[in-house]
Amino acid sequence: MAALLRIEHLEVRYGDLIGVADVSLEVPRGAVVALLGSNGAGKTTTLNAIAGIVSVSKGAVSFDGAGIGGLPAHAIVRKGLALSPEGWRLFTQQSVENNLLLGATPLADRTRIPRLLERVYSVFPRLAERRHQRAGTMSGGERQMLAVGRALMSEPQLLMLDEPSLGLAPAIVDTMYDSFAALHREGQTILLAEQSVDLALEAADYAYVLQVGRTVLEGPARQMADNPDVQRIYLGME
Amino acid sequence: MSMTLVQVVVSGLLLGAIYALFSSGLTLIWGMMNVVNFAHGDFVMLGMYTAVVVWTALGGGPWASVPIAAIAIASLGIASYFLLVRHIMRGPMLAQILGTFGLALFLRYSAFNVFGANFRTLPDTLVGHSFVLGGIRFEGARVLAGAVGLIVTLALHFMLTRTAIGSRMLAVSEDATAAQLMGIRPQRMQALAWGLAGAATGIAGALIATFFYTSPTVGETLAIVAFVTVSFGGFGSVLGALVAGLIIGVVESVSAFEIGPVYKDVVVYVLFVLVLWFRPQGLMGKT
Amino acid sequence: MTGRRILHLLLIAVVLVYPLIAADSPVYGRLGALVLLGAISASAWNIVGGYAGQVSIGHAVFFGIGAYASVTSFVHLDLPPIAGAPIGMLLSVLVAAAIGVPTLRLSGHYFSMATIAVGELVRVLSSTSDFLGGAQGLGGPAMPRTMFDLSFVSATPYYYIFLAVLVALLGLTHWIERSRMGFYLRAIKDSERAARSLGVSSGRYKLYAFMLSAAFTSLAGSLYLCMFGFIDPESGFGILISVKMVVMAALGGAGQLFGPLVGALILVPLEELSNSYLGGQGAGLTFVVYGAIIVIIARFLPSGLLSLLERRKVVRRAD
Amino acid sequence: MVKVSRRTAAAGAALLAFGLAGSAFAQSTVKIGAVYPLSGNAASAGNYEKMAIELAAEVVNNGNAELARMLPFISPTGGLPGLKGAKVQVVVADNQGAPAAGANQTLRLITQEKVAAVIGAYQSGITETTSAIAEKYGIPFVNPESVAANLTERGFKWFFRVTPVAADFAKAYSAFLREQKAAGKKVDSIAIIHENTEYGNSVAKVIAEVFKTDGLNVTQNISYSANSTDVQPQVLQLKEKNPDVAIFISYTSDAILYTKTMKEQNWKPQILIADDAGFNDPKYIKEMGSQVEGLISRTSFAAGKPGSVAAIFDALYKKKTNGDGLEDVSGRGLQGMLVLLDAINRAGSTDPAKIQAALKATDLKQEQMVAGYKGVKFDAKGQNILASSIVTQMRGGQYAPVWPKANATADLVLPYKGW
Repeated sequence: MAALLRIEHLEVRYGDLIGVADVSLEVPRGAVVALLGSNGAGKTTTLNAIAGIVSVSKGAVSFDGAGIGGLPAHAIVRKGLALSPEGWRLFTQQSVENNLLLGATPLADRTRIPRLLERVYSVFPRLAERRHQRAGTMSGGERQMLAVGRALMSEPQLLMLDEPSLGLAPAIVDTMYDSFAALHREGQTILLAEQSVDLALEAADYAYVLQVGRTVLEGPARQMADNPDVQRIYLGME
Repeated sequence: MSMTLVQVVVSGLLLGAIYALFSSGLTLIWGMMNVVNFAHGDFVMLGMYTAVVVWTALGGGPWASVPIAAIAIASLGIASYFLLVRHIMRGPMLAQILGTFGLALFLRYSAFNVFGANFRTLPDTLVGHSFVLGGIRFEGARVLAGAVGLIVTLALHFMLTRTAIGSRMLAVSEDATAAQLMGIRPQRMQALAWGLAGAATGIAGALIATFFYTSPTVGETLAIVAFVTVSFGGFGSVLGALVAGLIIGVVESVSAFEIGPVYKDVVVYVLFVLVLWFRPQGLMGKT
Repeated sequence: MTGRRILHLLLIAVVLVYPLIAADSPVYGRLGALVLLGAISASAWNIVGGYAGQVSIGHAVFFGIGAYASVTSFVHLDLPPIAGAPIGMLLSVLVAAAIGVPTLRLSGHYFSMATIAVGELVRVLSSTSDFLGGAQGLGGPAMPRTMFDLSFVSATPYYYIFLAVLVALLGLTHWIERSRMGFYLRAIKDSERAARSLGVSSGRYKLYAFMLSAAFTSLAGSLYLCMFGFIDPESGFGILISVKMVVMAALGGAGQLFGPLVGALILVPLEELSNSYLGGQGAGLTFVVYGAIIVIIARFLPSGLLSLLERRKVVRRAD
Repeated sequence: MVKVSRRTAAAGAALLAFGLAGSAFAQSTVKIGAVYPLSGNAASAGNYEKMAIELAAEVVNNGNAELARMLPFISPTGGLPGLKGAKVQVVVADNQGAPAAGANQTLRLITQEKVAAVIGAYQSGITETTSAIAEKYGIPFVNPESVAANLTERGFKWFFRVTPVAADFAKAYSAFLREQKAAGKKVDSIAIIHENTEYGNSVAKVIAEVFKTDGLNVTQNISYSANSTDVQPQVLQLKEKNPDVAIFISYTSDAILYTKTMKEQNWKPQILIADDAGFNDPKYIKEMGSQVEGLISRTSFAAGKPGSVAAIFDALYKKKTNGDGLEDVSGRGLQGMLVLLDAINRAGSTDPAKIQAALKATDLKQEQMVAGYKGVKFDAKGQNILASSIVTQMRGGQYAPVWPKANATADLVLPYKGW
């Protein structure tokens, strides 16, 4: 499989602070790749840098063979990368359906929108029930669904999900991951940042582990699940 | 209610629709970007002068002056956005006051320099005639301005709440970064907001010029009314500005008639502070 | 380091002897006094507007109260105008409490707009009050009767009186800056919600700042009255008076000790000189220039002129 | 702190240099300072006054044979005869409609421009602060137009007011209305509608007092803000009560609004009087004049017979302004300047004390007037005791003097016709 996304030695600085020191990874087309690491390891910064909402200070980001480092976020999403960001960042004053339609902004072919809406509603039937409700009035799980659904509306080649299980009830997390599996089966490429190792490794094909802003371990998800180093690094256990 | 009082209320409603008309541009950018444009009154003033010039020097009537003023002030709004507002938005709220107040003085006295200190009025034309309907007198120019006020504010409201472009503008106003993730260019939307606000303001100026006087300092008077109308109605709520405008218009008219014109502002300001006391976000503002 | 100390002393010396330097020109002598007067009112505004981040655009209320307290002390009680200053300050503190309780709950622009409304309300009411001379305004002593009337031909006495008040005000501000209250105000300015969650009674500290600010703004009004000898609703309570305080502080750097002084040092001479050299033509050029300069400063230094120094400091540290 | 102050010092030095460069002045001329509102809300009036005052200086400098026969301070060849043909230079300053700016500028004119006398300052409040500066420096201050009564009650020695005050206007209106009453016109109810700044308030108050003593019945007294956005409620109040006489005391903006709204609401009283100011603004007359046929106004300027001082100056002013004739404000401003020029000419010197003495001895006759005064003569307080007003009426787009009979060029036509 050819790499859809390739990152080499990514560094992100916030003034004097270093957000990410040295991250390299690859996401092959059609794969689900997990980005593991504890809180503060640099997962969110990495995704935000790929999506263009924080700027890259060093390193290369290429997508589908072309460099996208340094492009503004609105240009990157038009290339086919969509991010469901940390904290969802929904447009709380607008309806569920408006949020989804906003997600479809990058589409050149507007006639595809009804079909895409149907697809999202079939993946997340709850959203269909609430389509006219204001996004700000929904529960945490529903907001997460909406954030993912909104990202899907641009028909991305690469869907990036930032901590989709964070703060959600276990039952909802299960449904969420079921839908990711379904998307995977449809051939959707996914880059998944997740704190919960078990969940991520179950869903992913391949995984990277981040520690203090660096990729320190990588391997096929099945092998990583058995790797004692993962547990050690990840949980800070000796 | 005596017939005169009915007349007073009707006059107040018309006045209120006109207040809403020249406040809608202010509330749009206020809500979109959390920027208070202290030069708003001077945008109205320039709209009025555009109308005066088109009407008198170039011989156009309202049908020419209104669209031309809309385009002129829309361009001014977009230019102000790119040259000034875009940069001061990153600074503290005070930078907005500083920048737009400086812009206000600059525009006011540039107009002074070009047009002189004198008051100008438009000649009475078709729209200047009044008519009687059910015992109530209506003045053509005010009815036109009031009607357009209603249409423009409702159209802006409709555009923001019912169209894709409006939805994108609201998205930018709520979370510009998230909007970028949707492929929206925040600066374009913000420039568009300034353009639309400018167009509405230009239309307002051109229509007000048909029954009001035009002078370089006229914007000062109108700006305070607009500020009160907008915060009364709630930032960003075009519909709120409309409702607030109508309330203020009627309250002003009735209190000027019943208590005395000097106290009409007192009544309005007291009402305004009371509204903020009970509803700190204004009548229709979002919390 | 010693070079800096020498420079410090030199500058203090210049400030102290400025009236002697400008002795040949009453206009420049007066300009010095006007800068200090502007700096007093803008520094007073700075306490609530800069440090607490509550952008009041209605401070003319307190300026006007001070000026009217002074002039009415003369007109109705036959006292020297300055005798009205403490009355004005006390009254301003009370009015600040009355205005502050309802309006300080409002956030951001709503607070600003509410203060504009209150300012306009007071202006309209003052013009209907016979006690305050109505729309015609009131004049102070036409000719000085005693020294206490503070009515001088030369600007020098004004200069030193204003300087003393400004030094006291800046000293007080500096002390607040370093006190617990200063810490609370900064916390409130950064994030009111966070401040409240830390247990800071934000309403109370904002109100204290508002009242203190009002007292000194009122004193500035009293001093203005002594110098100019006349007040009417527009020059006491007009919105332009409020806006000028905001603009001066913002131009120099709001929330910084010397910000308002720097703002006054730029704006007051700019205003006077552009009026002197351009105003006579009657073509409005004064304000075209004045407005353009404000726009340019806001465009390139949105945090005020003092941010220029900060930036240089950062660069130096990086070296 | 260090850097702030270093900057400051540099700025200060630059300002000082700028200032000194600007203060150079010519020796052979008589400098007169004029402090007027050239920006702000009263800028329209201020700019008309500026042009009138500059016109007076130009006429003196260039000479005018016709005027020289009537006015001793004008020579046929130019220059002030009493000062060996010295030229007059007017240094105009903008008081920005603010008492503080007025005082600051007056100080500059006196100490930096070294003017021999100051003329100004339109609004009474600004006249109060500017004349106080002149008084402190011992420089003559001529006030052509401020009407607040207290200005001449301050015990000033350098202050001279040429204009009639509010009480004079009120007496003129009272006499006029009583004469109409005697002639059988209905003047049983009178409404006074005035803007609520210093001008409107003071004039309205005095009119109400004078009318009361004279037995005229004021039934309505409406005070409004000059920068109102709307005056319909007031017009409706008037329409409801329908007084026989309405007296407006208004600036230009509100005069325009009232005119438009009265037409809109189709209301007119039998006699409509407008106290000068806004209703006499040349732009008002030009654009609204046709809407107020028969409007009665007060003025201190009436062009009078051809060949008179007033008519000649009116023609010169029209030439200077491209068509705007002299009216009350510019007429009074011009008159004030002529009084000052006359005094300087008689003083034969630019010494302030000599000019002051000459002003005290001023004795100008009615035929030497631009304004419609009976002459100029100051009392001990500096008030012109010969100041008076003329009642005019709007006829075909311009005002014609109709009362008192002596000044009249047209007959009074009642009732008010309007549009």
